[in-house]
Amino acid sequence: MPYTFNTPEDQREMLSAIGVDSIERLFDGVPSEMRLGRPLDLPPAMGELELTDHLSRLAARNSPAGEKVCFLGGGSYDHFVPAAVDHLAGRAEFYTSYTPYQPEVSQGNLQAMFEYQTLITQLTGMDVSNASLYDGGSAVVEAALMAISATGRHGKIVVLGSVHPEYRDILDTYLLPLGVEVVTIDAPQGAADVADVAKAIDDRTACVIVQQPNFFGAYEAVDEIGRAAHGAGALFVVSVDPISLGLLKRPGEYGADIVVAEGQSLGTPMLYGGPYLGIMACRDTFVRRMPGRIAGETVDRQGRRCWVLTLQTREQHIRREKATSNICTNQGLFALRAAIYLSLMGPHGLREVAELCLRKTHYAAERLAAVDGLSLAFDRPTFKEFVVRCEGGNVEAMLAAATDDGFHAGVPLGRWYPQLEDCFLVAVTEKRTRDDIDRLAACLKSQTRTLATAHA
Amino acid sequence: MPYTFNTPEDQREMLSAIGVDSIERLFDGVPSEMRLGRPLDLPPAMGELELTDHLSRLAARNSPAGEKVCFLGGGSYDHFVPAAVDHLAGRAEFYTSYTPYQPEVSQGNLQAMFEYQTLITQLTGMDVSNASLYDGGSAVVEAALMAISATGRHGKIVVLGSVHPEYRDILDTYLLPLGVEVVTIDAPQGAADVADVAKAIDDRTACVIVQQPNFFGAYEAVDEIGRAAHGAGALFVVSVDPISLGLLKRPGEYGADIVVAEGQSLGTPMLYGGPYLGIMACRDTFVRRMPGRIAGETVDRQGRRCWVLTLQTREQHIRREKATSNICTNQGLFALRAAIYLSLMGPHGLREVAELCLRKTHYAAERLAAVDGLSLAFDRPTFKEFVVRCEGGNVEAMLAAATDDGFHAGVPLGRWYPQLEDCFLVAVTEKRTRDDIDRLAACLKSQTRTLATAHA
Amino acid sequence: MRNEQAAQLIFELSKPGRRGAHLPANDVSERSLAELLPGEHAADAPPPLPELAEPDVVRHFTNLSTKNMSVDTHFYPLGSCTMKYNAKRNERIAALPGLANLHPYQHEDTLQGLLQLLWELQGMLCEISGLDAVSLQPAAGAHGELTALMVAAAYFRDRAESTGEPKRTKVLTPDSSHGTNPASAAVAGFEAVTVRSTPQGFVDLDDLRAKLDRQTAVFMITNPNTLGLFDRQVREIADLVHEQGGLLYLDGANMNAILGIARPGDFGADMMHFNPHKTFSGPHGGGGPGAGPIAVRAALEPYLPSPVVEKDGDRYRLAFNRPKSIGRVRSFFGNTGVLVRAYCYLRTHGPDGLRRVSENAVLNANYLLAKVKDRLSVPHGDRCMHEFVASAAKVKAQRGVSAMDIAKRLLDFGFHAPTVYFPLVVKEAMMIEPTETESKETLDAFAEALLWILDEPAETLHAAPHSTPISRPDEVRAARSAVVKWSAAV
Amino acid sequence: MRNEQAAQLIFELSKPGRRGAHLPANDVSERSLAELLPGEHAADAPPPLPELAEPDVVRHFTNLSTKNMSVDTHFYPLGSCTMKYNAKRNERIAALPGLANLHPYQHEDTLQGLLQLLWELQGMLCEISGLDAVSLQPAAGAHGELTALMVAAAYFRDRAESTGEPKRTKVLTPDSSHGTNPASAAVAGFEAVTVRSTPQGFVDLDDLRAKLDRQTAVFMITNPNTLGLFDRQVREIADLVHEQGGLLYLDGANMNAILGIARPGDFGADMMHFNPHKTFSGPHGGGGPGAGPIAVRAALEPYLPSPVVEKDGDRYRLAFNRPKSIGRVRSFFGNTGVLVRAYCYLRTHGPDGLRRVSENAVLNANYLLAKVKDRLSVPHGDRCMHEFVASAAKVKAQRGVSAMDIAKRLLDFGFHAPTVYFPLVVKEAMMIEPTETESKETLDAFAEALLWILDEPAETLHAAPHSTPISRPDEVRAARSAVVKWSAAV
Ligand SMILES: Cc1ncc(COP(=O)(O)O)c(C=O)c1O
Ligand SMILES: Cc1ncc(COP(=O)(O)O)c(C=O)c1O
Repeated sequence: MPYTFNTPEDQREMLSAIGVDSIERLFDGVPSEMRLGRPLDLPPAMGELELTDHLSRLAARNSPAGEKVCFLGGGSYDHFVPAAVDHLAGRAEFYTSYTPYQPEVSQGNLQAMFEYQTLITQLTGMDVSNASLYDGGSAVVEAALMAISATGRHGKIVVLGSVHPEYRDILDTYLLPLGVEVVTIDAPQGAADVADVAKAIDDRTACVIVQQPNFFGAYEAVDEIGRAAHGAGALFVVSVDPISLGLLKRPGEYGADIVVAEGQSLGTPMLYGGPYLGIMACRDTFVRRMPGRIAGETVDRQGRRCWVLTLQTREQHIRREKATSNICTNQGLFALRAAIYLSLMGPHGLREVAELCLRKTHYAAERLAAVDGLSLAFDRPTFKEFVVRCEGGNVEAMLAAATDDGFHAGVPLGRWYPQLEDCFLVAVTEKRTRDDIDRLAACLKSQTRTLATAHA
Repeated sequence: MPYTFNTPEDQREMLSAIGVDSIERLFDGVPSEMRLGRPLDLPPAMGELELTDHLSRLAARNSPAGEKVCFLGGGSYDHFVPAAVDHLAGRAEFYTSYTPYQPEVSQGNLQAMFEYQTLITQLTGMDVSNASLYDGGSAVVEAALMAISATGRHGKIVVLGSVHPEYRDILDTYLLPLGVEVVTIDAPQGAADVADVAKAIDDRTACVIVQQPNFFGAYEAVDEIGRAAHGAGALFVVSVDPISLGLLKRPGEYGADIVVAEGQSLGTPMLYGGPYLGIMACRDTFVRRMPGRIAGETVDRQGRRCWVLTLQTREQHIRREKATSNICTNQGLFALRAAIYLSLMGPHGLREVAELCLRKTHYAAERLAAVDGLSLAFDRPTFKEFVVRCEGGNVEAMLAAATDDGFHAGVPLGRWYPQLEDCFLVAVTEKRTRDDIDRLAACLKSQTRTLATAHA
Repeated sequence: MRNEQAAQLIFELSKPGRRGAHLPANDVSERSLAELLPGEHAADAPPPLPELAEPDVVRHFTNLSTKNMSVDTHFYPLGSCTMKYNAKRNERIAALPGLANLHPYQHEDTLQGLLQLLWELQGMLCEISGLDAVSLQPAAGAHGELTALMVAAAYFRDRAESTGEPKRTKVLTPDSSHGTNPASAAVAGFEAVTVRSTPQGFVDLDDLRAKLDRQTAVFMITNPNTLGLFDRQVREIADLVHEQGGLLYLDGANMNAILGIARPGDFGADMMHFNPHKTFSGPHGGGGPGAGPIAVRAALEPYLPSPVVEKDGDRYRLAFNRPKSIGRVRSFFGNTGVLVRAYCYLRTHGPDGLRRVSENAVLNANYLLAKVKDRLSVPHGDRCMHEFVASAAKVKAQRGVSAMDIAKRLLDFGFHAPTVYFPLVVKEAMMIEPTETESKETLDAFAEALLWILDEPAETLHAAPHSTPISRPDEVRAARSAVVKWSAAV
Repeated sequence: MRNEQAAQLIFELSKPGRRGAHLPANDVSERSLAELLPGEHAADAPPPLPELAEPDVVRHFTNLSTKNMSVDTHFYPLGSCTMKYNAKRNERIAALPGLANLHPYQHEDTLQGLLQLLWELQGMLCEISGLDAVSLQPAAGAHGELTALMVAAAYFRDRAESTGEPKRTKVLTPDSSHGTNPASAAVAGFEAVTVRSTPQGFVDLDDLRAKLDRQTAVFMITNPNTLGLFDRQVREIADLVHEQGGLLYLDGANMNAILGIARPGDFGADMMHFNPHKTFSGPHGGGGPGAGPIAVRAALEPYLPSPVVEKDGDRYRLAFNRPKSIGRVRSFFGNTGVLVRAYCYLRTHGPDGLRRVSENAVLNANYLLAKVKDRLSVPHGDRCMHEFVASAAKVKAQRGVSAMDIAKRLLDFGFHAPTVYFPLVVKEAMMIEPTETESKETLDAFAEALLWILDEPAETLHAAPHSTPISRPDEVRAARSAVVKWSAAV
């Protein structure tokens, strides 16, 4: 039922003020031949009780993390979200306001944006951050577009095969129709070979895109790759896992020109993939090329410090057909969540989260590798994910069986990497306990046995 | 871990400002022989993640309504709570403030109290309401105490046996030690006989306490009982189900002097019994005898309308040893919830809730009465509850089996009414669907069969 | 930026025909209401509640909320109320369906997780109090006082049956005690007798001795007391009370000062209540809910209200069959929701954390005391426990500036006022309790504001507050006219 | 009453050693980090984030929030943004663990409830649009535009393969269009060509004819357009575009005017996006999230991004194997959380309710228009759809009072300002969209304030706002100095 106010009496009064005799007449501007002459064919209205009931039933037919122990990763993670994040981001004044077009009544949002931007620069070691993009994937393509326009090189970009395969799909979708070549450097051993990367970079190359840690959880030789990119005048774009920066070198320290990230890990639930948070930070040089909004500091007429949307001449509503980005509504609420999350965590909290992920991931890798029939696909240290090979086994069947046993055990890799058809990706966050991991190992052990027997 | 701020450096600075050299010294006032010379023997501290995990596990070992279909009543009901109630009552400014001692910075709470008071008078038809008491049960005893002091009759009160048995327990607990006789009028047919009530009232009687609808869901002859009470100079105290007032006559219309109620139905989840809301309203005459806080209207120095705590000379902090009530912290948050709930419902919404309860209750009574081996204990119309007799059956066993089948099917009555040992109380709110009821009937049917077979 | 239109009374926002809720269609038989509902009980019309659409209700209450100060927005040093931070985690946890949607009469088998929690909470409160048994039933601190006095009465009645000793009719409370203490005594049917304090703020032992006798059931002490002082005589007091066969009750409102440091049971108390909404960070909700669990010595355990939670092997159960129990003081189990948060608080802090809570609460109070004491007299010494009581009596005498004026002016600086004019034993009292969840920066800012205010012209203070949604209301008019509900203008 | 101390920057509130979070102890092996983490990748120190305790963070952000206007607190007639009420029920539902804690790669078998919801949503959007197929993937309206243009490009590429027609390089947009339209065209690799509007605010058909050719891929129309007018020529426009083999795109930002009344597919559009955060009441979150589902004709369906949700008997599944698909435009499924709320909105309203939404949105806009039009010129007529654009040009000329001045002054009266200076085709534009979730009383109060303001002295307006947390900021300085992050003072 609509939440409208107009009672029949109101309607009468309003119509008479307008000077028409029915609501129908207000639609005179819509020619009758264009009208839908029937009610929409949609299910009937529901009150709140029914709606809640209906959706609860639908929800009950899903198995969320928590109901199953979640070891899924690949860009979306079951990290812990402190209750204060939900509470504060749920404040109506944040939640039901919009883009701060009127800074005098939007200082809450603007200051939060400014704080978010600062936090992201602290986290990444970069000079500047925007106020958000859609998600980690579209942030990668925005970075590529930025690099193309900054370098004036419209010919090609180089991307490592160990970058999230969906992010690479997005690059293809956006760039191929524009005639930009997207050169992918395979990472058959779980990380790219620096020599392969260096070879692919030439003076047509706008940028080199690396993910650190990469899609398999492993580390790329970012120093050398960055040097190779810069040597050829290309920009060095790095996609990071923000949680990893509790422990890993910050991209600003190894020469990244543009840093992008999926910010979901910073205080947002998994939400079946979105809404999430596209993070983008860059060197000062590129600030006026950055897509999306930016809050800047200034003073009001009394000289009081305050914040406004700034550098707007970059934006689509100003540049129109000359724009290099079209983003308008972005992910303000999730930038806010990330700001709250990082404020709560602080340097030490974030480091502890990262350390727990690292330790548990190593423990899990050992435990799973010890299961007969399973092995680690790559002999490399990883951060919070690793790839398991299921010898001769049917990955789909094994994972389905694990689901029945109460585990979202891993992401099968065959759909993106045919050569890894017998592999799956396991992610371990700070929420997983030793017991969770031991039980997963036991479950997979019994699965490999059953499957082995079935095959025998 | 404590959420304290003082870093070691802060502590040093603060201690030096105080002029002592250790925190220990600040406790010099506590003689060492009174000190606990060891750490408390309590489980170790937990961070938020662990705590959440621990409590989630405890919660998972309970079966809430929703997981089981809830037909339990007896003073606490599975009514629908609109999401807006949680959202608004959760506003930090309501949630983390306290009693409005400083009206200039508490107008939010004070106005909400004033609105609540008004809503309660509208709901009950009484002249005035206080701002809350602990719960429906203690409200009954506060009404009795009020009646005793108002009438100056310290001898006895009369209470119907169909008043919630726990409320009657509370009356005993408070009044018997004071030497007040608590005369209970049985209601063997599901409601009291007016003649029995009238007979019990005399000029020592401070009040007659009736519940409408009563504990069995049935109606008492409130008009006659009220007249009988007044005839003997006793006050007429009525405990109501606020939801029922969407359909039933308001106690103000049939002569109640004091109305009390359990306000949980008005927007508060069941919470295993509390915190709830004690509602109390009365005739103007008694306003200065009412326990608890009251917000009153006034103006500020600029003549602007505003609200303050008023009539405080009634209160314990003023009257001290002359007080007739000791209530201090009360249930402000739940009065707020009730105010929001009633504002959302309005007259028509509340009527619809009441009507759905009534209709579904009648339907359920019919369906259950049609099950072999079950019958209705009383031949009376009821509002949202009714009593089922389980012929020759073991009520506890049947209800336990129903629990296994997914139903909180009813409240066994034997613990309070030995003569109803083979009976249980079933409540049906607007949340129950026809399907829920049909499935309950089917479940009980199969139970009575099994039990019959077992007995055979 | 406040929206005054939305902040009108909901009754003024009402318009016939608006709806904030739509209920499901009736899915059972369509019999006429007259068939289902006896005519003599049926109302002619639904109650005359206001009619609003949901967005109206939301905007109204959202705007109303912004007219409050609160812990989440402001420093709130309201003495005796322990306005500490309420962790959001506890709210999320308490809202879990497995804790929130439990019916009080569902079968114990379907409540094992909750009963375990409550059982463990009983044990933790025993350990913290140094006492032997706990009832979680009382709904607030005052209710706990009353319950404990009823327990005491039952205990004495029972004892009198065997010993034949005369009825104990009196409860003694210090003049510095909270108003609920004598009030609880009165409601429980005792004569409440006031015991004087010494000029130093402690129980006057001579006066106590004079009033203490074999008719005395209970002496109620608050320790640390409402002046924020630990009364070292408490053991001696306990001995005196016990000598007369009486019981010592401890008002536990000030437990925030001594968690893990001293236990009431160890310093002589026989009974006490906790205020979990204070000490254990239950949100205050604009005036409740609270809870008032009481702890008692073993000898009093049989008299506690029923039910209590017991453990039976692996199973937790509610014990009802307790023949000496006073019965019930409220319906159902108690303010479970508040107890769940208390449990969360205790598990969050652990033994070491609880001690640090008290250490820092006391540190913060002493620091603030040290910062203001040269300008604002603190009659009871320059050391305190978790709170202290300053007096504006001198300022009042010199410049006509009262505690109320100072309190009101503090609001302009973005601070909630301290408790004023309590305890009654201090003139122009300002009772300041910072709690441990405030930072040194906040304390510094508060002290600075307070000292600044003391230098402001008296007129500025008389006219304060200046920047709040309203200025000082006319309380006399409110009490005289007693307009306690809205009425449609005629 | 705002607490300015707590509202300092979090960096200024930081103090070394404070903690807002405590993680569990490591429960696996205690090997040295050096063993687990290659030295060349390890940071020397954690990132230099601020250090705060949880109560500090809570007080900070709570106070910050009170510096915003929002739909829940204020009337927010921001044209083109459809700032309607966001029902709280949808928030509670979307937070259900069974909807919120789903991983994008969990197995379809564990997602049947959600996939059903998404499949039904696809169908409902088809029905509302009058089109044949839907992609839920785009993350916002602008993203939907871009995606649709990529779909169009793929469609034309594909067709060119068989027909050999030359490449279509142009996308036409009216000068009144939202900036995202030409920007999307540019990002998709098209040349964006602007088509003039007539003085009446409609597409200038002559200009359109002149610019439309066989190189034109798409004409992007907003209808009702940004002036709040329904362009009756839309069928004719569609025909013209189709004659040239082009496609007509509908910017669906203004769907709130025509739900259940007219369908884009029926009046000639081939593709469109929805803004569920506008039309279907997704909360705007201070600048997102949104979603931008697109609907297209059957011929375009093969090119939609993958995956889409399909139904297979009783089972719902994600279809990835769609060889002609343009691929992905974002990671994972899309902004599912926003889509869940859109589904809730549609199920809440039903066919009749949706129509009533548009009826009342249009009624409210026309009522407001009628109330102000005699004083504030509304250049495009005295009837509108869900919004209208007033012009302060005359006031500006006469008294030097700009749309900006009026907008700022409205803030003082507790109203958010309309959208100003858009669309570009109206001088001193004030674009006012009340939405249907506002009451007549609110509209009356707003109109009254607006008219009052027009009579105020110009200086009052130039200096406005007067009562907001800050006065007008120096935007030039912001852009020039470009201080876009906090740095420690040196
Ligand atoms: C010292 C003291 N005792 C008792 C109480 C009463 O506690 P409650 O308000 O929880 O009933 C209070 C509360 O204000 C108090 O400060
Ligand atoms: C007319 C119009 N088109 C397109 C858009 C872009 O939509 P979004 O902000 O969701 O990307 C907007 C939003 O402001 C709009 O008003």
